[in-house]
Amino acid sequence: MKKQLLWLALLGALSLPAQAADKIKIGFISTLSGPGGVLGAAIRDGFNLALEHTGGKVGGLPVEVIVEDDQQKPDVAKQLADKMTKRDKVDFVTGVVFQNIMQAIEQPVFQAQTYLISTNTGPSDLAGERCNPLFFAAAWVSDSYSEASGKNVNDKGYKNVFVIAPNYPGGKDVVNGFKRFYKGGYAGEVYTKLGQLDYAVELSQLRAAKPDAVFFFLPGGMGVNFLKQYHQAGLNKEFPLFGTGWSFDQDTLAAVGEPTLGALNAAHWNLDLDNPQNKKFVADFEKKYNRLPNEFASQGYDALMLIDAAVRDVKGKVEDKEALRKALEAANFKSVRGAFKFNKNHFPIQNYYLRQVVKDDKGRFVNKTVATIFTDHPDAYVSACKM
Amino acid sequence: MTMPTGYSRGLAYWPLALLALALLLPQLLGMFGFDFYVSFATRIMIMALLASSLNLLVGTGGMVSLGHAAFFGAGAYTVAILAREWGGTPATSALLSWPLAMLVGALLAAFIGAICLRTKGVYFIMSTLAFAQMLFYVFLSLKSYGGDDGMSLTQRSTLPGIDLGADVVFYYVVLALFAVALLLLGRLDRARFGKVLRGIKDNELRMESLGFAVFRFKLVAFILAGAMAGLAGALMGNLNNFVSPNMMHWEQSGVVLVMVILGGLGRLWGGLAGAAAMLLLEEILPNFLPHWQILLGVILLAVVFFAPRGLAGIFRA
Amino acid sequence: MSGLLFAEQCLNGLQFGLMLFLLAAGLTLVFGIMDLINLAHGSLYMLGAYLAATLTQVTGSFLPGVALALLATALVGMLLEWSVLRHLYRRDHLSQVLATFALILIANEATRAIWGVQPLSFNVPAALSGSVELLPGLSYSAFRLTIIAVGLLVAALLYLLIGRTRIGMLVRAGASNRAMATAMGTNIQRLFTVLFGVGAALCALAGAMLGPLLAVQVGMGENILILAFVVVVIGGIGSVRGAFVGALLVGVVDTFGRAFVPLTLRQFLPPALADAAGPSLAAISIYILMILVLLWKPQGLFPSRA
Amino acid sequence: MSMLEISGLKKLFGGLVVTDNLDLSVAEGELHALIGPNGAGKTTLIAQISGSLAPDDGRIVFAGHEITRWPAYRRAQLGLSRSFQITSIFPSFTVLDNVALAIQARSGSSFRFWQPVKAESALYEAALEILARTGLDALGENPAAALGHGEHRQLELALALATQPKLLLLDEPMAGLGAEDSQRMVELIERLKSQYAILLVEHDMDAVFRLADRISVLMSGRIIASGSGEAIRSNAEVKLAYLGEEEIA
Repeated sequence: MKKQLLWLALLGALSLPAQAADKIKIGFISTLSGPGGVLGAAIRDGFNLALEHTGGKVGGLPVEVIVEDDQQKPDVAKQLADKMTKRDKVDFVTGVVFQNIMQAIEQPVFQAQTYLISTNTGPSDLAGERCNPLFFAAAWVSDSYSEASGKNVNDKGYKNVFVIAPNYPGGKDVVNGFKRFYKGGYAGEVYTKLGQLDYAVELSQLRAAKPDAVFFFLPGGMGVNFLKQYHQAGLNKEFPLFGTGWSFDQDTLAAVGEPTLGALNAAHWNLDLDNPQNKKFVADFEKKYNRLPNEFASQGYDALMLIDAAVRDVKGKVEDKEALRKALEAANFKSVRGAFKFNKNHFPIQNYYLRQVVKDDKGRFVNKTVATIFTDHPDAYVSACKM
Repeated sequence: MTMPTGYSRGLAYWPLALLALALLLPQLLGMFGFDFYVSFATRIMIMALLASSLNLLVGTGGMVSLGHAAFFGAGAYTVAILAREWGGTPATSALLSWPLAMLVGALLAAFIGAICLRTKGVYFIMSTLAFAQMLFYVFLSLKSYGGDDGMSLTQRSTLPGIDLGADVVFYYVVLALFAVALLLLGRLDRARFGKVLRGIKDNELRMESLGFAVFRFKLVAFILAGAMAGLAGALMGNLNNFVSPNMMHWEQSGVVLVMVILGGLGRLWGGLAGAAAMLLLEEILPNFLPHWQILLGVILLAVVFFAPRGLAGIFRA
Repeated sequence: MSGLLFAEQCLNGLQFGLMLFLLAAGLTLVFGIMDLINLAHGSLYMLGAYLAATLTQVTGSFLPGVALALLATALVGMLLEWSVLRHLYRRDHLSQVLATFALILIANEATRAIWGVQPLSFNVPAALSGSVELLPGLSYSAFRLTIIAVGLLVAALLYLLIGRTRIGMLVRAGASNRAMATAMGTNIQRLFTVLFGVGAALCALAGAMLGPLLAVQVGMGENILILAFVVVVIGGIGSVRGAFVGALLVGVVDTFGRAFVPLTLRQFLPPALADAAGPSLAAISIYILMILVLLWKPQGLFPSRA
Repeated sequence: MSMLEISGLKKLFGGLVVTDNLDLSVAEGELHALIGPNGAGKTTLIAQISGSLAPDDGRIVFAGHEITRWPAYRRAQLGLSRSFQITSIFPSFTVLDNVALAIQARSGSSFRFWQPVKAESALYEAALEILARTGLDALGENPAAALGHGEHRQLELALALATQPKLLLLDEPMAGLGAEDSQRMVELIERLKSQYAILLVEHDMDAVFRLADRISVLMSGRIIASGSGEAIRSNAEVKLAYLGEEEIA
């Protein structure tokens, strides 16, 4: 009995007392530990930098950000979402990295009539038939990077592509995005075990299939393994490699180095995008964190800017959900990705760029923007959205 | 003639005290404005149910399974798939879907047990792990059921006259089920079947030569544990309104096993003690230091060396 | 499927198998002789890879980096044996599971604290980055060939060590009869420490050889640990020969599962079904292999205990 | 009538013949002792009779049933009960619970999940009775692990008795016992004699000659002699092959 009460008291001490009302509360649920923790950390750093740029306020109002680590476990995330919406009564939930985490938290957040701003994942069903007035994707829809890759590979006139992705629906969705814009034939299509370490078997098949280009989607450590082995097998000299921007974010380039050199990838943002807010973002990020930002950081940065603009537009009256929605839809801020606007499904209409990994003048591996693949590109699911 | 040696002589009051506390917990939490922790307490009990079912195998019967998450996941998916395919029909009634989740857990356990129980020791551990991993990879690639992303339930199961959607109500339902499960496990342990399981754990060869059909007893225990884990899975799917293949990953099995060892092998309250300690530590430690997992590791090591019979063992000492 | 591709896939299977052998050899020895289920074996592998990457960077060269990493990991391993694991030998397997699980948590988090969350940069040394033409039309990565060579060399050395030396005799005695090993007296404690150091060095060697091919990151140990356990169980606990055969079997089955099962299924099943089932079947092929082996021989292929 | 009838039993390990066309029988109420030097094949023979090892050829008939291919537990259910050379008990149980568990094996189904065993007074009365018969009545509440070696051997025998056997297969019950404990064990077996058919495998020659109705000598997997104590004592072949060795040892 005594012990139980002690725990209760302890739990009580840990939870913060209720806050005054004239304060914006943002719940930041992100993956900050484990293998996926790198991504959440980047998003958080970008988000914090934005907060610094807005003077530590949101829409001119004081703000409290509650940061929690979901450990990439859906059940933990669900519990955090419950806590934030029920106990802390936050006005926004943001910070989510992974699609399965989004799946787990969307229901409690929506049920609490709280706005959910995605800083990374953009599930295609939330863009289509399951679109929701409370959901805003500040980054992209999940197959847009591969759509851009497909378009680029198609435009370059490749006719015989080898495709490799992990064997799970997310992997196949991304490949479908590629297929939507690439119209040529396939030298091979291989689906590997999730979490596979060694790709020698697939690389042998690849070499034997003699494709004219290779498209791969292997998130996280799998991508690093694949890249190193692709490079090591000397295939980078034989077949041009196309990927999604996720496999070539700045942090990965810094860690993996040489094997990424020359690889082509598609993304909606890059270091060298020429707009004033991006220049400021990149320079200040490097000053503050002593490393270059990646697209995940840019997404975190934009998410806070989006919230900041919306709160300013409604003059701090976040209780008026309807007005807040209109303000969010207007996206009245200058994104570091340049021009962008929300579609009617609350997913962005934006440009996608072709990037290539090069060495910059300081000897660092960075992405250089080579071309614009899509201009003002909407997602493929918007027509299914009845909103 | 002989005093019961298994459980609680002078200590008989504390399970009742604990039950009283559990009954009052939502009110207590409400008083301090911690309503949210009702769901957390529910989660502890569901994990405790899962851990207790594994404890029946490992602690009582000496069958160290590292694939127990398979039944947990199977139970969860049973409820989720029923809701997906026949949503809005009686199939989402807890009266139908939860027993069905238990049945699926039991059938799966019967199949896996029938094969794995032919091996012993580490060979048994690894073959149970193998089956769970196979199931994991199958669900990972099932597109219609969400694959890696898992799948959401639109609402909790239904019960006539009771709104399971309300967290406090769901808490009491889980509490009732967990209490019944503990009661059954406690009875089973002292009944003939429990004695046979403990005998098998002590000396399997001797049991065989006394005339016990050891394999059958082990298989029945395996099936019972599978059914109970299936129920835990159904409850967890309901609590989170979400299921995913990670529920059957070997690391999940490993964590439950750790809970059992931490709590106390073969002790009725071991599952609860282990699940509560583990989840509370995971909830509390991150608030104090960034690299909290080091501390968690040190705490677990300390338990191994200073409380070799687990947390429930300390209680009894 | 051409003959050359087939040959190449065989090499891939061999290479994958041998890299598993490096890990499984240490695991099976520790398991068989000290009767210790060491889940933290994967953590030593991770440590080896991290140290090799760091020391290669510090020394500016692969070979001294790897050598130092081997030494350092062996030392850490012996320290671990002396401080924690030694006190677990007489405990039941489940206490060992809990304790070594705790060690995994500590090792992973400590690695994050020291090296950060990003994967570490560790690339193939320039001298081995090319490929070698084995047959006309069949060239194979020089580094992967090196892995094969190292794996075979280690196998040969272990064979000699265990078959021909006094230590090996003790090891064999220990694997087949623990009581006898313990009865041999106080020396056994030192033997265990040394043996554990050897196992740790083998882990580090695996980490150093695989680091350039795989992501050097926190959690790399757990993925491969399960594979190593599968190998040990297939081979029979305590048998290095079993680990060798088991590792090659797993390597070949996994390779051929991935290379040929999806293709084969496409010839028998409708394409949609084949594409759905093929990769899944390939992913679980080694588990099926293990179950089949255990149904046939419940103690693994080379049971070292009668 | 024979309780146990073994005919033509054969077992090979690789090329080594460990049981060689062996015939053996135990009559109802008879105590048949089996002796033989180390390596004669006693352990493998017991394993084959009790069911933990399958013979390559031959027949084992017990209580009118051919049990050659039966699993161990079914043989036990039919009344074939064994004790182990190396003590094999349930260390985490009390002495009384050890015996109660053994009785449970032969009295009704053990697939009972609700009623506490402790409430089954019949079970415990029977267990107390066995304890009394084996001289362990004072130790019932002690944890089995805490007993001394001699008491372990008594408990070993108690477990065998508790399953209402028709035949007792006693595998070196005096192994490791001091003079005093040995004496007690011999007296105990003497009392059991004639209540059960007993196959006794034993090294202690004094005990064997004192207890046995019939003695068979096992050498290299074959019975080389069989008969009364007198006959065996005077058998030249046995003297040469076995007793001679014993004297040297």
